[in-house]
Amino acid sequence: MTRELPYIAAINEAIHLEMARDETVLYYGQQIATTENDEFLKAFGHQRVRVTPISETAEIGMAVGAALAGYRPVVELYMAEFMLVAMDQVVNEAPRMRYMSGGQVSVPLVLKAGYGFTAGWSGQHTGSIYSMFTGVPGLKVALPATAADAKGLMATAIRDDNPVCFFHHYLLTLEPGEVPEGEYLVPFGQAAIRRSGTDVTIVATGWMVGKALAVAESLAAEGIEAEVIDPRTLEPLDTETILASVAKTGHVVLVDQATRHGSAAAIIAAEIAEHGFSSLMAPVTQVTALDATIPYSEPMEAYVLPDEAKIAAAVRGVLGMAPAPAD
Amino acid sequence: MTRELPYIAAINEAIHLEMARDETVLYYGQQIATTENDEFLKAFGHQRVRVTPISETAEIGMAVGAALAGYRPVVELYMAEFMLVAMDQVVNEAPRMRYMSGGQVSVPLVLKAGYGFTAGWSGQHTGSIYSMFTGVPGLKVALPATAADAKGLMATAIRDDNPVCFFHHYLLTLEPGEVPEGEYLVPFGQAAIRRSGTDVTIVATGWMVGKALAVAESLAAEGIEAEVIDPRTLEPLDTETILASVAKTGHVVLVDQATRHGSAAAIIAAEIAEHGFSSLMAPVTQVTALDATIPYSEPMEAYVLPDEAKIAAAVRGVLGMAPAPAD
Amino acid sequence: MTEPDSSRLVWMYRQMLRIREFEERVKRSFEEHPGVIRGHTHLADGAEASIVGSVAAMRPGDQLLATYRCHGYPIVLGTEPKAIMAEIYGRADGLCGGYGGSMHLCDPARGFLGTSGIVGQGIPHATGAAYAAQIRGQGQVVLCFFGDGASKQGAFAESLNIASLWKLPVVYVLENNSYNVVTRVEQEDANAAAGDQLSVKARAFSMPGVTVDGKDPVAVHDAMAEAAARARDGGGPTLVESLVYRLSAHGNIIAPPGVPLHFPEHEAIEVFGNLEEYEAAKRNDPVPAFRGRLVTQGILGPGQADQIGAEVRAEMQAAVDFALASPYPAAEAAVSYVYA
Amino acid sequence: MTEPDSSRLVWMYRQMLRIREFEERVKRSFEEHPGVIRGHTHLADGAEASIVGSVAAMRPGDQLLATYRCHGYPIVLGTEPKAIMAEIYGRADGLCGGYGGSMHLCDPARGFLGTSGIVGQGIPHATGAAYAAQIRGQGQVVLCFFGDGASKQGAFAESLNIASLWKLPVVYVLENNSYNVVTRVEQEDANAAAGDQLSVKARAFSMPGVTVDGKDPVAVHDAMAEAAARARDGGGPTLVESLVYRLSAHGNIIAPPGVPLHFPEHEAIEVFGNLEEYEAAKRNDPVPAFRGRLVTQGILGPGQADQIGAEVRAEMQAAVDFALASPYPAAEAAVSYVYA
Ligand SMILES: Cc1ncc(C[n+]2csc(CCOP(=O)(O)OP(=O)(O)O)c2C)c(N)n1
Ligand SMILES: Cc1ncc(C[n+]2csc(CCOP(=O)(O)OP(=O)(O)O)c2C)c(N)n1
Ligand SMILES: [Mg+2]
Ligand SMILES: [Mg+2]
Repeated sequence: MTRELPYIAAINEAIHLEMARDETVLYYGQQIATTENDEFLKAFGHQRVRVTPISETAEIGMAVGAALAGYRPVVELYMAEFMLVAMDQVVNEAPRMRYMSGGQVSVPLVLKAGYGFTAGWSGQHTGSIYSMFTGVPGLKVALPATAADAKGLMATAIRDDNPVCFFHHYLLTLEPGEVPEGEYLVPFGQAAIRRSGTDVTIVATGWMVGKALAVAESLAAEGIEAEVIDPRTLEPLDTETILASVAKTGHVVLVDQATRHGSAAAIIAAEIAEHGFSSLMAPVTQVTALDATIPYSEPMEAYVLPDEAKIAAAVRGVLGMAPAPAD
Repeated sequence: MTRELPYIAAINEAIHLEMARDETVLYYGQQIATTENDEFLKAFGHQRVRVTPISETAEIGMAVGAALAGYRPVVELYMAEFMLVAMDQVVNEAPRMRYMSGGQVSVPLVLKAGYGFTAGWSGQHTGSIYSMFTGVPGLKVALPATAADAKGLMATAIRDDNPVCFFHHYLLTLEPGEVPEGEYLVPFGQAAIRRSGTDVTIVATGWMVGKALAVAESLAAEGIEAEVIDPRTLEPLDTETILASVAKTGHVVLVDQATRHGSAAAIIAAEIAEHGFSSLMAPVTQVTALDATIPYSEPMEAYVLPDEAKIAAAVRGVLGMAPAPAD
Repeated sequence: MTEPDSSRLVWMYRQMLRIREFEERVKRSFEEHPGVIRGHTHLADGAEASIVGSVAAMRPGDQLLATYRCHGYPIVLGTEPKAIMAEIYGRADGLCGGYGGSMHLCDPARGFLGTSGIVGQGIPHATGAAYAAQIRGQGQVVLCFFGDGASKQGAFAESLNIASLWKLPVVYVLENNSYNVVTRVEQEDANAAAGDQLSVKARAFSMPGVTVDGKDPVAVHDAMAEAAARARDGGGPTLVESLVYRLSAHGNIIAPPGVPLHFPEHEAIEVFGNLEEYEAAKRNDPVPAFRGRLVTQGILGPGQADQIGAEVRAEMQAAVDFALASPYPAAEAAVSYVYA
Repeated sequence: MTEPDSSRLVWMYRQMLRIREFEERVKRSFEEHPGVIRGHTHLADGAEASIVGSVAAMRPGDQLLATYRCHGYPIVLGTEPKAIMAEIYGRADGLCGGYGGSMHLCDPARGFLGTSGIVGQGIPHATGAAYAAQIRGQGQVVLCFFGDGASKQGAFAESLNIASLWKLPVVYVLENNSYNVVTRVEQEDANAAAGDQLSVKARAFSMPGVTVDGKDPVAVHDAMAEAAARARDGGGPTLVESLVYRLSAHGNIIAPPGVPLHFPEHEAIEVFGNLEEYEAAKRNDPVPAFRGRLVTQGILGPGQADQIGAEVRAEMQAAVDFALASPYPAAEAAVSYVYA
């Protein structure tokens, strides 16, 4: 049984279900449970649900310590950038502890943070910084693009015995979607084929998935069938599914809200260039944000972001088609 | 006139020369100038040369503030990982200030940090984390591989009006090299062709450059001429020189001490796969560290790192040669 | 330290009123001109006395840095409200050309070096500017503004230790409005929970710490002037806790594009259902209070006060009109100013 | 709080001697077995009384976390010196299988949850373990060890505020050895520069702070037992500043492969040319001092003391022999334990 839920509600449902299922799951962070009316507080009490000061290094570092001591903390961080003041805890503490102990300990925790809030939030609150967390052995990274995945990936993240960065997209916050009721897990490392096609592979994450699908639909009118793939997790990355698609289409466009040299697109492009080379019939083309801090003013903000026109142009480019007629 | 200097001495010479040239250049950080015998202290006094507490967020944040107020701080950070506790200052403050002010201010500062100390320093002090700093608009990243570049890139970094991460390689610290005397600047964004060749392009940074050159020499004995390119700066990245080489050789191996999904190699591979595709005759092959935290014990540490054998095997692979005879 | 004379006091009242009226117009913009303000906007209403009293203690050459809640300071420093409003509206004539917006005002020519939108991260910036001032040796002092919540960010402790150790010419102004978004200070601060003042934090840095009534511009001015004088004389930094009350919610609602933005009720009402607290704060509103005080003391005539009110309203109406008329930046301008 | 009885005092002396002898053997390894120890190794000699006094105050179920300077704690907790030495030598039989090395010892079965090699970052870990202990509700207490230098890292302030606010069962042990590598504490700490004790930092968190003579294991034990008792009873955390002196340099020299590693002279001599300071510390060496005290008090017979010395020397010789004989891990093992 599924029913429609907004993306953010789906995430909360997963946390709620996991807390009910496993009393070692904790949920804390800033601005939560400041009154007795809080749903999590009512259900799980003051010890497992706590508001914290603005102290990300302590918040995340305490999650590492609580995890070492047998709990499964979910830390509410609001925005991915707020993790930057505590970056050592995220990339140099949590993922290293198990390894350095020779497997004696494990550090199960979830860092929940939104990203990509390109809606006038200007230069410091709008980043798509997930690629700073990839290539860190011991750390996993999830990027849900739908309400169902938001629920399923969060549940999987909480049950995972490793530290997981769960990055939800701010612009999808109220996006509704069909979400399964009850226990629902989406496995890590399994990309979703959002649309199948034979002519070109478009890989996109988060907010970009919807744009890629829109472009695919419009191109279908011209007889072009694009396959749209959403990796869903960057660590582990489902290179297999992507390579299988490229083997079929021979053409690939990578869409990423991040900048070119700070993107997941570059990592995926590198995998394709090495392991999918023989099937490539055209350049591996990236559509990313321009190299600028995100500006406040709307026309400038729109200018630096990937959009449907840029994606469509890139697809036409790899397929050697004429640019779309200007309308 | 040049003479031989160790890599680290070349860096210090550059800082010394720039401080003598420009009294707005400051040099501070931990463990420096703790006695009156310090060379920098003797030359430039207690105001411009200061020891700090173990407070990287304040050290780097103060550099931003001092830069906004007209100075050019060089912050001694010792190890790149120590920047992680202050990551917001590095990637979300220093590089954003100018842009967010609409060009009213600039933030000239240099963050000097060593990396890649894979000599038994175990899991938290050995990272090659430079790719966390790429794709951050407003930030520049230098990675000197020779003593001469160490001097020339540091001088350029200090004169640059933007924040620069200057990452020196710990394993090269005592590496001697011919270093020009007096004022010597190495421009950013100009890769160095360390060895020219026609058969294959090997791109490597830092400590990996020497290994790539050694492999190139051994392959020369078999009649294979490898071109070895050292980008020297990752931001700006000299894609042109790399593409020109690939256009000539048609084959490329990217060597990186970092992990596959946290490497500069991936970024370079993506550029080649998009802009050098037509000249590629073989997969863009990466030789990176294995996906593991750096272990303490020597045999394990050696196992996860790129070495000459792995590089040679990759080159043979892209050239379609038989593996080297086991000896 | 010179006490503000009558004309200075009237000037201070005018500045308080200018901040209040400006913030009112920003807030009204959400209803009157839906969509012109994007992202997240934070208002200074309630903190006028603290801001004006602090800036009034500055001398030419002094500098300040602040947070995302930054509209008030430049208004007192002399930045054109037109330029600030245009920035908040994202226009080409904005103070920062539309690049920064409401959270990132900056006017270096007038000593306002900028802000950080990341809590606590501007504190080391101000400390570094003070280090620069110490080296320059011209008696400059730097004011560092931040909130009660920010004092729990590591950057606060790291910076105050160095400033005290190096005797840097900086005054740390902790504007304690009892809230960090929807969290009350006793819920997140060990001092507040123990019934201590937040200024005791200074003890950890062997630094003087004082708590002042942020509703009284003169009291704030005196505390700031004393701290600034000490800083100027090489006596090092001071932590000044200024007790204020934010009269608007933390900021406008946080929502994706499409959802019209507006300011909700203050958290005391909206979240904690504590109408009394909010009403009490309203009764103690520092702006009318200071007007009353100046009028009673005969420093300000009622007519003169109304006159100032009219002038300020006209000034801020002009700012809104200017901002609305200002063009948007060219889209391609987005790739400028990335590097110097 | 129960005073340690005679047998407990003798046990404490033995533990101090075990740490001293172990660290001596680690240090000698650089000369006796060049190359077997890689990277950076930090010794606890000089801090034995503080370590033993602290761990002696622990009860079953209590836990501790420490820094890269971590050899002493597990020795007292009962971890086999063989396993610790083998870890430091990078062998397969090492406590952590050769993955972590000297800086990252970990023995969760005995309550040692691990370390961080990044200054200050272990403090929130210990605070989080204390949060876990509070939830578990079995009266566990967590000990958090770190240095004087670490108290200037933001993580320290952030953690102590939360621990005090939440009344977490944790005792923060600031081992003040007056140095952070080559920097003296007065050069980097505002309290020290002002002549204050570092324990005043506790004031910023409305938390009790005490300073104890870290050369006296009984004094440390008493202070720690009192703090632990308060923590256990829900009274919250305490900051205990323990005054110790590191008798070796910060660590072995830092050099790339090829350059043989060794321990330089202590920074007081090598860097500051202050031989007197170092000699004075030697004269006040806590290990012989405690032996003398127990002998004078008739608690320990001279023969018994020599006997303990012989046993400890033999134990540590065995640890060295074991470590040398232990095989290196298989290279391919490097890709294990990356993920759970
Ligand atoms: C490091 C970080 N964490 C969280 C946030 C989100 N945030 C923005 S403002 C704010 C409240 C700050 O409260 P306070 O310091 O009291 O200042 P006030 O808004 O009350 O003026 C928070 C938590 C942030 N911007 N940066
Ligand atoms: C964040 C960070 N900065 C710098 C370092 C380098 N470092 C390692 S140990 C140390 C000194 C720490 O001094 P203290 O806290 O007094 O402990 P001690 O070594 O004296 O026991 C420093 C600066 C580090 N490991 N982490
Ligand atoms: Mg506040
Ligand atoms: Mg110390």
